[in-house]
Amino acid sequence: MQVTINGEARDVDAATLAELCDALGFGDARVATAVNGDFVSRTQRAERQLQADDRIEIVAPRQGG
Amino acid sequence: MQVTINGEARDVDAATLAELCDALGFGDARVATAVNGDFVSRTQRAERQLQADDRIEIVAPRQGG
Amino acid sequence: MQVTINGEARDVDAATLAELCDALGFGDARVATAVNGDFVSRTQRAERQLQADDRIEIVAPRQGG
Amino acid sequence: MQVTINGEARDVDAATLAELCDALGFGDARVATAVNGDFVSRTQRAERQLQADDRIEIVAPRQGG
Amino acid sequence: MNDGSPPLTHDAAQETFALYGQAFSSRLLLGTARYPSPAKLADSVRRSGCEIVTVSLRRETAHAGEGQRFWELLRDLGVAVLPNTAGCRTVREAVTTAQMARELFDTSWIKLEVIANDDTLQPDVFQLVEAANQLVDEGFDVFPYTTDDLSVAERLLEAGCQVLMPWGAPIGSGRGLANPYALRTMRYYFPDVPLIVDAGIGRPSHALAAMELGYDAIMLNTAVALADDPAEMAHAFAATIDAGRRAWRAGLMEERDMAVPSTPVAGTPFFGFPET
Amino acid sequence: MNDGSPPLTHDAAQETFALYGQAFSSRLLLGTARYPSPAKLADSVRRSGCEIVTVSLRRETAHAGEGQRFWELLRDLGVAVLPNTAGCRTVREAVTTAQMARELFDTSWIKLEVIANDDTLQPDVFQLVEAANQLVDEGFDVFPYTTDDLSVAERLLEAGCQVLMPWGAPIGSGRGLANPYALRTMRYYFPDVPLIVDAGIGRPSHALAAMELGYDAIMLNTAVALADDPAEMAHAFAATIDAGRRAWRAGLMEERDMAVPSTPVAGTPFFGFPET
Amino acid sequence: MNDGSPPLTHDAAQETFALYGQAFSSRLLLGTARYPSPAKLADSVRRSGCEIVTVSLRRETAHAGEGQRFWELLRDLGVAVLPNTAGCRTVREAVTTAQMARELFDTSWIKLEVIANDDTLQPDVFQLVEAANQLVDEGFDVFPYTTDDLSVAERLLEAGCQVLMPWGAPIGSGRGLANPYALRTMRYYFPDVPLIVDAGIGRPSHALAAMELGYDAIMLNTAVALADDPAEMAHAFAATIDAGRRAWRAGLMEERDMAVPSTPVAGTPFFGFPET
Amino acid sequence: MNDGSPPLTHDAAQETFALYGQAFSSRLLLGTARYPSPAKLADSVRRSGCEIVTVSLRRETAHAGEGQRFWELLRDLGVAVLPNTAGCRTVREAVTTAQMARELFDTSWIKLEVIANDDTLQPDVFQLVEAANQLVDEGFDVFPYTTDDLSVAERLLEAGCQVLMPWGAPIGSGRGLANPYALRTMRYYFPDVPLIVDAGIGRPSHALAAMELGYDAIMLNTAVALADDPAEMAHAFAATIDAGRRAWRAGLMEERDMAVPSTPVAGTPFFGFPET
Repeated sequence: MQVTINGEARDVDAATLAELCDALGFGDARVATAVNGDFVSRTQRAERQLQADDRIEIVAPRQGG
Repeated sequence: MQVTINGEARDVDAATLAELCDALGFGDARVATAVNGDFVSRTQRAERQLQADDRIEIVAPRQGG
Repeated sequence: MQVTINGEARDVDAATLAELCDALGFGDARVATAVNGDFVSRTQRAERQLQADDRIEIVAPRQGG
Repeated sequence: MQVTINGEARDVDAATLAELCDALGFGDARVATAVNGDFVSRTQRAERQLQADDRIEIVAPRQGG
Repeated sequence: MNDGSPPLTHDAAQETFALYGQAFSSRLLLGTARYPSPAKLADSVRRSGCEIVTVSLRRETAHAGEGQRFWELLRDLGVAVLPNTAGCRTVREAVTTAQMARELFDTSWIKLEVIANDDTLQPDVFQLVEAANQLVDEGFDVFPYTTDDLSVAERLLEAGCQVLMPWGAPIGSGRGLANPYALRTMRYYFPDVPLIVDAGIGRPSHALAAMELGYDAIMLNTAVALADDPAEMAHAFAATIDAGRRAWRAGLMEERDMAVPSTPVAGTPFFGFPET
Repeated sequence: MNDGSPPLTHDAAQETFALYGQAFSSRLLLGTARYPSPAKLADSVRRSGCEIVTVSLRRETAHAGEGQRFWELLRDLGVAVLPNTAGCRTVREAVTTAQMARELFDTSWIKLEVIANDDTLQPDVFQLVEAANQLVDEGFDVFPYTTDDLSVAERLLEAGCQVLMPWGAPIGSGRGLANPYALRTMRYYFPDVPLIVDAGIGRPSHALAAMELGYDAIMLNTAVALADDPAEMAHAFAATIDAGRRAWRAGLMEERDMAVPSTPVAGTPFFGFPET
Repeated sequence: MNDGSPPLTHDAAQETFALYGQAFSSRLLLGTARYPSPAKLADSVRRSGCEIVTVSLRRETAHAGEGQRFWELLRDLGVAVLPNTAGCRTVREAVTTAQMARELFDTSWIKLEVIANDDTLQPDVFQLVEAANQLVDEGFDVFPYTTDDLSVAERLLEAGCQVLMPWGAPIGSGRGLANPYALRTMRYYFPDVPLIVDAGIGRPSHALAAMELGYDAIMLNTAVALADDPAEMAHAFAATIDAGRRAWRAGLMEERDMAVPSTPVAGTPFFGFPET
Repeated sequence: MNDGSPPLTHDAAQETFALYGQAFSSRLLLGTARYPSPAKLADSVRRSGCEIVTVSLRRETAHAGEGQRFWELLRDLGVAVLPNTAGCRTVREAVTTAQMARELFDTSWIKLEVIANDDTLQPDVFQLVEAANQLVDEGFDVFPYTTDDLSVAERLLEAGCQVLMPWGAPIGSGRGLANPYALRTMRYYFPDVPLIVDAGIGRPSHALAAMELGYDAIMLNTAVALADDPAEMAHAFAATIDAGRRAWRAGLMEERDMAVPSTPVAGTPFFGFPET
């Protein structure tokens, strides 16, 4: 299944956002997520089913002004 | 019947806006009118029935910046 | 003998600037002096003869900007 | 005899400033002159003897701000 | 000074600029309020060569005929009339006022003002955009009195406005351009939209500063109306604004940090000698 | 733009101002250097209606005849000529240059410049005063290029100068009035002395700012000479300066902190109702 | 300079100011971007005594751990964290970004930026107000990055914002206060709302100008981060801002047109004599 | 506010600057006139960490002892004393006053003021230079109160002055830097001469503007003495001036015309998608 992660097209096997995060090595990482422009909280990730063409954002703390 | 004309309470007999304008001496004058905040064009005045408590504006050209 | 001290006309008996300072109670005071626009140092005061119409300045420390 | 004309060293034969001006083709020209920093008027040029090392300025109208 | 002094004329070769399809030579828009007398107003309009004046509508007292007389004055002046919605505080007030103005002055032009507060008389930018949308839909040619805010300007243009009238400073304050940097940015951002500085102009140098930024025209009122000699001041503003346009087209020099001799250095007398 | 565009004229009723006993209508003094061509210079002088130009003298190359041609151009323009001592660094250089200029240009007028350094081209105020004293004694009408310093100005007037030419900013910098506060003070301090801002004027709004302070005239060069269209820019400056004088006389409004409606508040439609 | 130089401390008697119920002594909010190194950032925060820093969130590369390290740096600094929505262009982007930030940084604070264009990075005031409404409804404490527009400010306050962050000039431009008049008006208009100038501050005098107008605090980033010595510059800004607050409370003098002797005139030696 | 609030201290690593061979840490020179009371003056000196104060001499009334008491106050403060010649209008008055001051205050330092007029209290630059020459010859360390005129400055340096004190604006006017461009030029022109802005400073941002230009120190009086809380204001000025020096050394950023994001653009969430 092809999805877009942080702007890049990727083939993924994960059924849920939680699985995807685990697969990418973000299991315990300090990241936040959104799918198709909507926030998905940490606790919702396991319930959030992924579909082809989903646009997924995975973000972390960074410097800002 | 009491109405408000240009911010002043007045007792009037006119049934329509056209009659009111005539009664006030504005029959042919270069004025424009509104009732209860809505514009009433010159051609609509004869059809526009007045009711108690109507708020009527009668305005004319004036200097402006 | 009439002289001007700090802008005011005064009758004085002193023959020298030192005597004048003593007479005015400035003997030991922290003041500086000028006569007719010229500085007269503390050590010169005893030698400085006074003449009628001399203009004498006696100044002290004061606030300034 | 060597003189400096407008900042350039030159060998000249002229005995007077007038002769020099003539020799340089400035006889009737709209120019003004100075020698060694002093103004020499048009009428004085014939009397003004030149000496070696004289610094001569010959100037004309020009644009200015 | 007024007598015998000719009006400012615009030479044939001069460029014009267009507002809603009409071409104008004069880049001064003059308000008609606060003059000592109608005669002084008329004199000011004539002396300045102004081609567009702003007007308002106000409650009429029966029999007074003041409106009719002002109307006749305008007709005699032969200028384009731009009615305003001055004093309106809501979209609905502004829209109804615009509708009345269109009938009264027989023009689709409307200078749209929706005021946010009495202290600054600044536009309420939210209601301004909403009113602009409604009025354009009703066929008005909207001249919005706005700020130098680009996000507001973009929505006004999207609404269909074909001209923008950003303020220089609060109406009647005479402070000039409070934010020349923002006005300059606005000019760069909208190179093809007619931009008219409206409000806050107190002296000719304020108007000129805007023209030197490339603004298309200047709208003002108080600085002329309250001058000791309004017609003379109107003339002064008009001449300045015209000159500003010429200067902008003729190519303004860049400023420099250091001095540069205007008189050529080459050929300076005494050069190369010890100080004499 | 130049062709067919008429020169700026001065209407009959307009006031004049006097410099050393001669009356002038135009309040623009134009430098003659740095133009693309003599024709552009001539065109700029004509289009601006300028009545006084500044000139210099420079070393002449034999047979070149450049000076003669420039002299003829000046004669054809029919304007008053004000020679300068640009580039002089000492009293003696300035005095000798003035003497040569008097013979060359057949005028007792001299724009006295004694320069302190190359970075700012500012006057050396000590030598300026000394040279002014010498030149006035020799019968010159001295136009001193000075600063906004009042203690210098007083000595120049004591020396016999009947006009002062304070700088706006360094020559050729185009920065405008670097210290408007000092120039304003100078105007108040010497209400009856002709004051001409000289140097630093880069755009018409700079010149206008000085005229709005009540200055009598403006001297400039680079901003016109280096414009893309010098004659058009000369016209723009002249019109602006004339307008500035009119505005100053017509009574400039005071600026205010708060807004004041120009359109009258009385009679505003919908007033007194809840927001509709 | 950094070594051994003590951090700026705030004396006990000093007033604090409150943001969403939390009291702060330091009136400097510091951005965390563009520093030469994390160590320089940390040093700048410590040296300035700053109590609030802004942060962002960005796409994370797997395994990089950059976010985690930055998070630990913040924790060690012990300051309040204010996440921003920098780069967002729509209400929805801003709201989702805020939601992600709340989870990531464990704070209900959000510096709300909705950008109108890349040239000025100015707020899109329409989307800003809409996003503020949504975020307040969701329980956020919104710090809106806005303009000096009062009609926008009023809607932000109506939405429930308890602080306003008007810009001084475009982000990163370092131009200082582009419109001090409007900022002054804003302060008068909202005397009791915490007002923080955000963006455009290039040098300490810019920050000080805002503090002298009575602003409550200053947010800046680039001027410190890009200094040759960021920590020293951070210290300089913090000290200046603190001093500005003190000066504002201590009573600033009015400026005057004329000089007034500071040294008393009475008792001046030689007074009353002909000049000696 | 005064009680318990510690004085501004200067950390050990901080640079010093030298005036006539003496090193100082504080870059604030404070006038001693116009305070509500001697106690407020003393408090202001202490709170500011100021190391140099200016004083004057005035005619003494017999028995009053005012001079003695002021002298004791100065001694207790332990600061360097810089006597002035305020109010002097001629070379001779200034020289005699300097001689009296040297004896009274036991110092060769003299702040040389020769005033040209009462309206501006500006220096008479001609007499200033002459007096400076005489005083240097007599062994004084002259601190000349001058203008921003480079030709005057050069003569003062030639006379032997080792410091220059150009004015910011007329004494007591509180207008700040009337001509920042000229002051900037002066700094570039004399990179190694201690330059102290004297007079016209009304608020900390004025002092800071001078420090950001690279000036070495600031002399002021009225802005502190007439504040509601002089000691607090003195502290604010001192902290600002110190911060200004730090900022100047830490590298001030250049201003830019366009915005530049402080938060990095790379990695912005939602980038590359249609607007969501």
